[in-house]
Formats: sequence, C-alpha cells, structure tokens
Amino acid sequence: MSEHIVSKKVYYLIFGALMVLTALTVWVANIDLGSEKLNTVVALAIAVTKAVLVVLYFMHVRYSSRLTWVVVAGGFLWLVIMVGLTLSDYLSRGLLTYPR
Amino acid sequence: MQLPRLPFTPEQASTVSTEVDALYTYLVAITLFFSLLVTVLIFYFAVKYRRRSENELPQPIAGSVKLETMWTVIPFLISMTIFVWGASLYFTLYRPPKDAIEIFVVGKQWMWKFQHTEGQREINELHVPVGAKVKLTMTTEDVIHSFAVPAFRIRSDVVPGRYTFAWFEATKPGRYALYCTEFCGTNHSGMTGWVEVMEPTAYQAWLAGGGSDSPAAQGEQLFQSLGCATCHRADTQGRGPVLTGVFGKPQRIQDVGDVLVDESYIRESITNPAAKVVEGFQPIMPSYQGQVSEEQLLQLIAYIRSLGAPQQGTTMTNSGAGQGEPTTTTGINPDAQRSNPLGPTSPNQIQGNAPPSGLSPQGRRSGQTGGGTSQTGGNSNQPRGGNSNQ
Amino acid sequence: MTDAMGTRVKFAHENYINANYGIKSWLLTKDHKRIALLYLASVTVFFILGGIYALVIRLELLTPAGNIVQPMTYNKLFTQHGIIMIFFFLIPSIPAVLGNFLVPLMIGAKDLAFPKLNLLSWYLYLAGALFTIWALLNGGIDTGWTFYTPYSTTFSNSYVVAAGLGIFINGFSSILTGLNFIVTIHTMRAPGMTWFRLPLFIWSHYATSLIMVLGTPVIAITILLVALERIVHIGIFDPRLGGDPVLFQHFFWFYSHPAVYIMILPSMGVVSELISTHSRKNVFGYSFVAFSSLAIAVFGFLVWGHHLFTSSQSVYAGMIFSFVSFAVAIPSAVKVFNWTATLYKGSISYDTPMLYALGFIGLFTIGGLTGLFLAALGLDVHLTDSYFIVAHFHYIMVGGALMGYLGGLHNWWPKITGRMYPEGWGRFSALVIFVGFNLTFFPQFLLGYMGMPRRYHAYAEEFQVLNVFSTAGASILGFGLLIPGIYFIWSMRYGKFAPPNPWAATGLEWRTASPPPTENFASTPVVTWEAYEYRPMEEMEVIGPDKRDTAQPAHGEATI
Amino acid sequence: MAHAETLDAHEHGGAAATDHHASSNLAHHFDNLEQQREAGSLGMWLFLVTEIMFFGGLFTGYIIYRMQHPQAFAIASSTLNWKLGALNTVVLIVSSLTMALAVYFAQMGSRRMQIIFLVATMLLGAVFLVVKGFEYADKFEHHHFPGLGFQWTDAVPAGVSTHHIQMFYWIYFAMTGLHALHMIIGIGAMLFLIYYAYRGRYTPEYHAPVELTGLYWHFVDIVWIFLFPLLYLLGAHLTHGGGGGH
Ligand code: HEA
Ligand code: HEA
Ligand code: HEC
Ligand code: CUA
Ligand SMILES: [Cu+2]
Repeated sequence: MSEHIVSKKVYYLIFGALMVLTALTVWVANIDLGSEKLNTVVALAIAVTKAVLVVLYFMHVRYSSRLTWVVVAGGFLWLVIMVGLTLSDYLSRGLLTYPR
Repeated sequence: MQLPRLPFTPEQASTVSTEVDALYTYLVAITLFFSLLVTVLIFYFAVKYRRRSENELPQPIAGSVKLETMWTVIPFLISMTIFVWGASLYFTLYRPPKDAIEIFVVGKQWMWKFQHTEGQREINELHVPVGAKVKLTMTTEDVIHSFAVPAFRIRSDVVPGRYTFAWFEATKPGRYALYCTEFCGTNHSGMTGWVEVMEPTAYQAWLAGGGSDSPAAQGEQLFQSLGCATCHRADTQGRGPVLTGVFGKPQRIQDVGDVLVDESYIRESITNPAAKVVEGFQPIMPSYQGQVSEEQLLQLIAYIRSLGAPQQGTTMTNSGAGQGEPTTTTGINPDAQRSNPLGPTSPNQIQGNAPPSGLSPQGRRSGQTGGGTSQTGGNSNQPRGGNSNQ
Repeated sequence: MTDAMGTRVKFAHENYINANYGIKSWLLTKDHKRIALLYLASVTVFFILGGIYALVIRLELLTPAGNIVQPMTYNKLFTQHGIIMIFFFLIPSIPAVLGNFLVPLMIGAKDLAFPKLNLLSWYLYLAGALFTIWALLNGGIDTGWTFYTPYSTTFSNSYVVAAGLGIFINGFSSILTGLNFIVTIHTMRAPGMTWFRLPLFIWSHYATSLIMVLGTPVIAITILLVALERIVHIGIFDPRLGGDPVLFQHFFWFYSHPAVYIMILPSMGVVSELISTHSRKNVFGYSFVAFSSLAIAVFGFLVWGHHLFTSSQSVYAGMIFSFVSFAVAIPSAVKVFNWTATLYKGSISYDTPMLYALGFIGLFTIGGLTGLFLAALGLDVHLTDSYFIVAHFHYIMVGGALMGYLGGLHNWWPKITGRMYPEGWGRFSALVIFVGFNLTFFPQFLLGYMGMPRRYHAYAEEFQVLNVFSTAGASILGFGLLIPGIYFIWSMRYGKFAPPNPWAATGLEWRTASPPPTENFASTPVVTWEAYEYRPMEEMEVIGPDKRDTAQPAHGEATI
Repeated sequence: MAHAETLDAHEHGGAAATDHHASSNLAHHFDNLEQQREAGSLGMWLFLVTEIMFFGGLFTGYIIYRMQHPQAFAIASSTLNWKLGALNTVVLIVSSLTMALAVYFAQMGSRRMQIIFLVATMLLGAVFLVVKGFEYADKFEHHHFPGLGFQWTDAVPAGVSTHHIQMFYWIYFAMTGLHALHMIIGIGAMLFLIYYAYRGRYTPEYHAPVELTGLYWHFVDIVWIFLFPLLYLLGAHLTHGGGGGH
C-alpha cells in the first residue's frame, strides 16, 4: 500500500473552507440564538466540522487504511465515553425521589 | 425472608440487615457453586488426564459454540438476578422514608458530632430508639469521611460542601459499633463510636435528661444574634424575603427559574447568597461563610424549616412546609431541571460555592488549613496544610 | 563447552546475553530481551519493597491495639504498599518483563517496532521510581493509593506532589510500552502469522496495550491537576473554592478501574499459554478466549463508577455502572470455562508453571466472584471500604496476577536465561505460596463482612483471631516467595542448561535457541501452522543457531 | 493440520521494489521501508489518541463546571480578547496549510519548497506563541491568573461567585498552556526537520518524519479549533446581546 498524494488544489480548498467556518463561528457566537445551549451546539458543530476536514484531508485519513480510521474513531469514541458516563452522574444527581 | 444467619456475619440489628444478608447468602451460594464446580473439574481432569508418558500427544479439540453460548448466557442471566436484587436494595437503602426522626451528623477529623431534633448533642455516641425510623442528614467540616454501622448494614460518605443522607430502623436494643470508613487522615482508625439503641421509654428518659435546646430553637437564637432577623422579618417589610413557609416549596430565582427550597438550598443561601437570588430582591444579603459552623448551619436550617411547620414533635422536622407537596421532591423542580440540569439545587448535588464554613476561619488565614483544631486537643498535633512539601 | 563440574560454563552459541559485555551494553541496549531483564530486575526490587511494607502491615495488625507503629506511619505503610505494588510492580510486571521479552519472539519479529522508545520507557519507569523513592525517603505519603481529594490536595501533610510526579512519569512509560506493543503486533508479524494464529498471550497483551494507551493519559492529567491544586490552589477539586471532590474520583477511576484489567489481562494471557503447553492441548474455544480479552478491555472502560456507589454519586449512574460491571464479568467467566475445558482429555503435567496456572484459575474465580458482591449495589453499601474489598483485590492481584506472573517466569525462565530452575523446589514453593496465600487473605473476607474497615491501624478485639490467621499466612507466603527468589538466582549460574524447547511447546519463541540470539531467529520464520498445533518434537524444528537437544523435553527432571 | 499447508499471503514484503536493506534509513529490525512507514504512522496515530485523552480530562472538567456555572464562565470568557483568539485561529490554520504543503513537497521530492514551507510553518507557530504571550501578559497584569493572587475587581452580577470565574481561568490556563507546550515541542521538531531537509535526507521514498510531524502539527491545530470557540466565544452572545438566560 503506497501512500496517496493529495493534490495542492484540495489543500487550498480545505483551507478556504476552514477560514469560512472560522468566520462563521465568530459570527454566530455574537448573535443570541435564543438559548445558550443552541449557541454551544452550533459552535461545537462547526468545530467538529473543521476538525473532520483537517483529519480527513490535511492528515490524509480519507486516503488511509481502515486501521487508521479505527484508531481515529476510537480516540474520539473514548473521549465521548469519558464525558458521557461522567455526565451520567452529574445529570442524574438529585433525580432520586423520596418522601419527606 | 428469614434465612439462617451465616457464620462470621455481624449482628442483624436493623430492618435492612436481614435483606442485605439474604443477598449476601445468595451470592455466597453462587460463589460456592462456581468455585467448587471449577475446582472439582480441575482436580478431576488433572488426575484423570495426567501425563502418563513423555511423548503423549492428545487429540486436539476445536471447541464448541454450544458450550460457549451456554457459559455466556447462564452466567449473564445469573448476574442479572444479582443486579436487579442489588439495585432494588440500594434504593431501599438510599431513600429515607417518611416520618423518620431526623438527626444531624457532622464529621470532622476525627470525630462524629450528632444533634437530635430535641437538642441533645453527642460526640461519637448516638442514642436512638428501637423500632423507629431514623434519618441522618450528614456533612463534614473538612475531608470526606464515611459513616458506617455494620450491624445496620448502612454506610454513606459524607462529602464537604453537600448533604448526604442515610437511614435505618433499629430492631434490637444494644450497642453497635460505628466506623469512619473513608480514609481521612492520621486518626482515621480512631474515628469510631457507638450507636446505642434503646427501648423507646429509656430513650425518652434519655432525651429528657440534660438536653440543650432543640436545633430549631438554637437556630432561632442564631437567627437573632447573627442579625438575620433584621432583614428577614415576619412581615413583608424586611429587606429580605419572608422565610415563613418557604421550606419545601419552589422558590423563583432570578435567571434560573424555580428551585426547590431544601437543605442544600438554604445552606447555599447563607454561605453564598449571591448564587441564587430570589426574584424581586437585591443581592444585598452578606455571605455568612466563615461565621457559622456546619452545625450552626444545620440549626439555622432546622429553624427555617420549623417556620413552616404546623406542629411540633419528634417528626417535626420532616413535616416541614413540604408536607403538602406531593412528596416527589426530587430536590429539583421539573422546570428548573430543564433550565439548568446541573444547577446545584438538590440534596445530592454539588454545592460548589458553598464551602464548609467550619473550615474557613483559620483556613482563610493560613491559606489552606483545616479548621477547628481547637475543639479537639488531640488533633492539633496533626500537621496540616499542603505547605512545605511537594 | 561444559567443564567437568558443570559450573562456570559458557553458552555454546552466541546469544543476547553473551553478545557483548559491560554495563554500557546493558544500559544503552535497544534489544527488547535485555530491556526485559532490566525491567525484571527493577520490578523485583519494588516487589520486595512492597512486600516488606505488607509484612509490617500484617505485623501491626497482629494485635488490635495499634502498638507497633504510629498511626501516621501505618497510613504511610499501606499507601506506599499500594502505590508501589500497583504502579511500580504489578502494572509493569508481566507486560514489561514477559511481554517485552516474548511479544517479538512469539510473532516472529526481530524486535519491537520502536526499540528506542522501549528503552526510553524503562528510563521513564526508573525516573518515576526514583521520584517516588525520593518521596518515600523524605517522609513518605499517607493518602491511600487512591489519592482522594480534598484530603490529598489540602489536608495531607505528606509528599503528595513528589509521589504523584513519580506516578505521572511512570505513566508515560506505560503508554510507550502499550503503544509499542500495538504497533508491533499490527505491523511486525512474521509471514504466515495471521491474527488467528497468534498465541493468546499476544491477544491479551494487545488488549492490555489498548487500555494503557487509552486510559493512562487520564491518570496523568488527573495527577497533574492534584499537584496544581496543592501548589497553586486552582480549586478544581476543592469544595471551598467551588470545585467538586467527587469529580476527582471519577477521573481517578476512569483510569484505575481499567488499570485493574491492565494487571489481570496479561496474566490471563500467560495462563492460556501455560494451560495449553502443559496439557499439550490447543486452547478450547480459541477465538472466544481471544475476543473476551478485547471485550474486557473495552467494557472495562464503562464501569469505573462502581467504586463510587457510596460516595454520593447519583443512584441512577450507580445503576448503569453496576449493570456494566456485571456485563464485564462475563468475558472473564468465558475464559475460566474455556481454560477448564482445555484440560479435558489433555496430557496434564504437574510442572511448576502448571501448578501456578491451575492455582490461578481457582483463586481468580474466587476473587472475581467476590467482585460480584461488590458490583451488587445494595451489598456494596455494606462491603465497601471494608476488608472484604482488601480480600477481593488481593485474591485477584496476588492470587491471580502474581501467580500468573510467577508461573510465566518459571515457564519462560529456560528461554530467558538458558537454564532450568530446580523443578522440585519449584513445586514445593508453589504449594507453600498457595497455602500461605489462602491463609492470609481468606480470613479477610470474613473480617470484611463482619465489618472491619480497611486502612485501620487499630481495630476492635473481636476481629483479632482472624487477623492472627492472616498474619500467620502472610509469613508463610513471604517464606514461600523467598524460595523462588533464591533458586532463580542460583539457577542463573548453576542451573541445568535448557534445550530450546523444554516443554515441547508450540510457540515460535520455542523454535529458537535458549537463550535466543540478538536477532531472535536465524532467519525470518514462516508460519505454516495454527496456534497450539501440537506435534511430535521431531517435527518442530528449530529456527535458531542452537539445535541441541531438540527432541529432548525436560519434563519432570528435577535437578536438585 | 499438515505441515505443507499453503502459505498465507505474505503480510508484508509484497512491495519488493522498496525492499532495499542497504538503505541507511531502514532500521535493522524492519523488513522494508513500507513496513517501517506503516509502523511509524500507526505509532503516531496512537500517540495522538493518548493526546486526545490527555486533553480529554480537561475537556470533561470544562464541560461539567461550565454546565454548573454558565454565567460565571460567560463573564470570565468575555474578558478574553476574542479578536486575538480569532487571529491565532487564522494563524494556526494557515500553518496547517503550510505544513500540509511541506509534506506535499517532501512527497514530490522538492527540497527547496519543502524547506520554505517548513520554515513558514515554524514562523507561524512562533507568531501564535507571541500573540498568546501577549494575552497571558495581559491576564497576569489583571491578576487573572488562578491560584494565589487571583483578583476579580469588576462587579459580579447576582448569582455569580468569583470562585467559578477563577475556575474558568484555571481551565483556560491549563488548556491553552498545555496547547502552547505542544506548539513549542512542534516548533522544536520543525527545527530538526529543516536541518535534515537541508541535508537532503528526505526523498519521495523516505520522508516519514515530515509526515509524522505533520500529523502532530495538525492535531495541535485541531485542539485549538475546539479551544477557540469554547474558551473565547462561549459567552459572546450573553455579554454582547445582554441579558441572556430566560
Ligand atoms: C486485577 C485486579 C482486579 C480485577 C481483575 C477485578 C475484577 C473485578 N472487580 Fe475489582 N477491585 C480491584 C481489583 C480488581 N478487580 C481493586 C484493586 C479494588 C479496590 C480498589 C480500592 O478501593 O483500593 C477493586 C474494587 C472493586 C469494586 C469496588 C468496591 C468498592 O470500593 O466499593 C467493585 C464493585 O463493583 C469491583 C468489582 C469487580 C468485578 C465485578 C470484577 C470482574 O471483572 C470479575 C470477573 C470474574 C469473575 C466473575 C470470575 C469468573 C467467572 C466465573 C467462574 C463464572 C461465574 C460468573 C458469573 C455467575 C457471572 N471491584
Ligand atoms: C499488586 C498488588 C499487591 C500485592 C502483590 C500485595 C501483596 C500483599 N498485600 Fe496488599 N495491597 C495492595 C496491593 C497489593 N498487595 C493495594 C493496592 C492495597 C490498598 C492500599 C490502600 O489502601 O491504599 C493493599 C493493602 C493491603 C492491606 C490492607 C491495609 C489496610 O487497609 O489497612 C493488607 C493487609 O493485610 C495487605 C497485605 C498484603 C500482603 C500480606 C501481601 C503479600 O502478598 C506480600 C507478599 C510479598 C512478600 C512478603 C515479599 C517477600 C518476598 C521476598 C522476601 C522475596 C525475597 C527475594 C529475594 C531475596 C530475591 N495489603
Ligand atoms: C442585609 C439583609 C439580610 C441579612 C442580614 C440576611 N439576609 Fe437572608 N436574604 C436577604 C435578601 C435580600 C434575600 C433575597 C435575595 C437572595 O436570595 O440573595 C435573602 C435570602 C435569604 C434566603 C433565601 C430565601 C428564599 O425564600 O429563597 C434565606 C434562606 C436567607 N436569606 C437566610 C438568611 C439567614 C439564615 C440570615 C442570617 C444568618 C440572613 N438570611 C441574613 C437579606 C438578608
Ligand atoms: Cu473519618 Cu476516616
Ligand atoms: Cu473496579
């Protein structure tokens, strides 16, 4: 399996997209979308998109072996596990009902 | 369920102890079964198929999906029975019942302090009547401790900055050991005591003898002496909200929404009033952090709670204003819940901004030390603080 | 090659031990086999140190009154016992010693993928160890190996930051080992060595490495935060500054629960090898055993909250964690049953490694099943932080992991040193250790249910009888461990020469000389057989420079 | 099973063309460069996974405390200079582009362009650090460094405790500090690359170090892509749009 060479044009395109998304995230942050949660979700969605672009193209994962895909996905999955299960405690604290 | 008590088990002195022992017995049986199964098989095979000559070459056996499925599914099903049983018991253990006598517990390095609703205070010794439900509202002045009474099969950590709960109903008069079971420093193993379970009459007599005022009454005195009463007046003329009848009801908080007024909320209102400001009021209430101890906090809470209480008596503290509520006091109003699910509003919740005030007087000055050393001479030789070493 | 007395002999072939001499050739080596020996020496030192702490603990607990050491000293004893045994002995033990030595050999590679990183990892281990030793010499640390806040951040007056830094640095050593294994197993397998021809030892090390890579960074950052909290009071875990002490427990156990599988999985891999080798049977249900390792590694990350059942964690989170804890027990059960089934119609020898392996199965089963007591929410409320916990984890970590390690050491000792250990003494000491172990730790189950809390310097009278048993057991255990300590050293000089394949085993590591040459094999091996495909000795030719005694298994020959 | 079973396809060694043992770039224990490259790249990816988990601990802390104290975090965040943050974001993205191009020219075998882009990447990294330095200096001046000496002089709205404002700052400093440390390491690696590129070490066949450093550099960029909105922008609409909450 020899390495795949990504053309310069792709790099420039991705770069352009990243710049646009950066501008977008700044713009969105300054308008009130109604709830803080929505603002956060949008900001995170943009960040994730940017990260995915970098991973896929700048880091060549799009052209890499399945193993690399698994490693990358695994890394993020574990982050989600850590955050998710920790939150399972924090979010459900105090939900226990008991008579007083 | 009355199973025979296994040897090497502690006395069964509470209602839940038999239930816990039943689950224990079940698990012992499972353990015996599987360990014996495995051991017997190993011995049997090891003898039967021992190597008889150096050049033996046994036939390979590939495996069996049927067997694999069997020994995946059966243990799984068994373990699910344990899970369900264990979980339901857990809910019993951590859901204090209605109509319980309430006792305040404060842990500190290295002693347990108790205060009864009638006012008696005790250290490392807790008197309770047999056959009555007792609810413990617990916190700590310094590090995490854990309150455990093996004979009752109960235990709960006490965590700085928040309240935790435990309950029990003793079934036999007697003296039962009480331990701190979360490592808390030099004298961790000395942080023990006794729970004295008494006949109700004896308990009443004990209560009558030499108690001080009830926590609520002491709280009332504090309420005057600390100047709370200047702002919180019985009429609506004060600068602060009227506190009568607030306990157990939702309160509307600026920028947050409805929050249930419970122990943790009041604690926070006193130690860090700015955290939640009642709608329609200015954040002018000063913080009393560092001026009231954990025990005094509990007394103030008892007092405020009693303001809404229609009747007095042993169950007084539980009947607070919240009695009219449908008792689903999740510690959090559904709306408030949604607005900020993490908001520190419930008994179990983080009280991030509610430092245990007992620490603060000295803690402030030296930067970090645990407070209250003066109260227990024995403790003062414990070097404290994170200074000097790394 | 041998002189008349059989002493002071040199190996006939050039191997990794005699390839070159001098302290530098060891300290700067990039050979995975030599690095394994460096690790062997260092973890042994720490095991003895940790063991001495344990003996003093047991001595103190002989009587109810805490009258031998000061309370503060006692707290330091068990803390340092725990820290040393876990971070500096058990976690590196099998992976860094046996794994380092065997992973490349077993897959037919010349070395690990990153030999320099491998050496670096030993130096990091050493640096971490020195930091920790420094902390111990300067007064020690008294927080318990769990470092719970706010005690560790604000109240303890001991050397938390230094010891923490030691663990922090040591963590990177662990990460590098894991990373190296994963890459090696993926990219360096010999031609023909497909995934399902790999020895189960490799599968379990692969699973272990996953945990090391995914979990260890979290303990590193956690310890860093504890240190920061202590030094500059950032407030993250300090309730007085708005932090949450329970968050620390989440972080700590996010690593430390998976870490218990770092400790047991390699041992399970060893046991798979030993059971197969010493009954000359292929492992029953190979692929189930292989995948159960991965399942343990993955699900092991979802259960950490079972250490927080009474710590004011939400009861609902408790339920999730309890449920998954039961689920993660299943792959372990699968392994136990498959090992047992492997014995069926085998040719079972009673060599020392096999005794350890059989002991492992029994003790691990008891240790694991008592884990179920703790995973059962309502029961854990009574059991947590009692001696029941202490018994549970010693049954797994000493009765399981340590037995596996010792069994593995015996099994591969001929390969590592080129010498046989004395079989008779081996069996005798295995028996003593087994008896001593059970006598030490079984009474602790009973003590725990009776309510004796752990980390207690002094205890109530009624617990004394069982504690006396436990202490007596510990002395037998200590004596038993002394025996291999002595004869291993003895055998390096005086042991009988080992043939390349003394057990008539199938692994690639047995197809090269004992000890192996620096490049492991004379030529790259080409694998044409399945895992655990036992054949007559004549058919298992050696791909190494030393073809002596190929057909002579050394079974049952006690040399002493 | 028989001895003479057919061999599984060679797992590696297929690429016989690149199989020159004599090459000085091939470590002795690898069979060929392809295998070595694969190992290196897998190793680097695994290392990046450990980095994710390393930063992950801080992210988790951030998420939990922010959910508990949204207002305090928003207020603290609004004292950061989002324009500098945005500038740095742009700088880093450009540096990622130049890094990608450096790898590209290494693959093409153009030594000159490769060096040019490596130098550019390094300089952009330095620019980032300088900007960051100014930001830090500003925070120190205002006593916004958490720990001893932390001061918050502005008025605090109701419901907000300065503890939690400080909490934001320690997260800010821990995360950006750790990120900056990674940048510094990256710049150090860049120096090596430039030196060896100058010596003509990297060829279309062998340029793994450039590639791996590239992976690392992009990863550091990604971390910043998350840090920027989470730290600088989270409260923007609150402080600008006023009010907030509900
Ligand atoms: C190598 C170390 C190791 C291993 C492998 C395990 C394995 C397990 N552990 Fe253990 N554990 C520790 C080391 C280990 N543990 C340590 C060190 C502590 C204390 C830390 C401290 O606080 O200091 C601890 C504490 C601990 C607790 C916390 C107790 C508390 O503090 O309150 C719990 C709770 O769930 C638990 C559960 C389990 C379970 C369910 C398993 C399972 O993985 C076990 C699975 C194995 C089996 C089940 C046996 C084989 C199965 C059969 C023979 C078939 C029959 C099976 C069924 C019917 C299901 N352990
Ligand atoms: C790998 C882990 C490991 C191992 C192997 C051991 C081994 C032993 N442990 Fe340990 N233990 C822990 C991990 C381990 N422990 C942990 C994590 C804790 C919790 C700490 C905490 O609470 O924070 C703990 C706590 C703990 C306690 C509870 C303390 C308390 O809570 O108050 C006790 C008490 O009996 C104990 C005893 C023992 C004993 C008797 C051994 C014996 O098996 C030791 C046997 C070894 C020796 C006796 C060494 C002798 C060997 C030689 C002399 C060989 C000589 C060789 C040559 C000369 C070459 N341990
Ligand atoms: C300077 C006036 C002042 C003093 C003195 C004062 N308070 Fe308050 N208190 C307020 C105001 C104003 C509020 C409403 C705004 C808020 O929540 O911060 C309040 C709110 C409260 C609340 C929450 C009430 C609710 O309905 O939710 C409690 C409980 C409380 N105070 C208890 C106390 C106690 C106990 C003391 C004495 C130790 C005390 N206060 C002293 C002014 C004061
Ligand atoms: Cu208090 Cu242990
Ligand atoms: Cu665990």
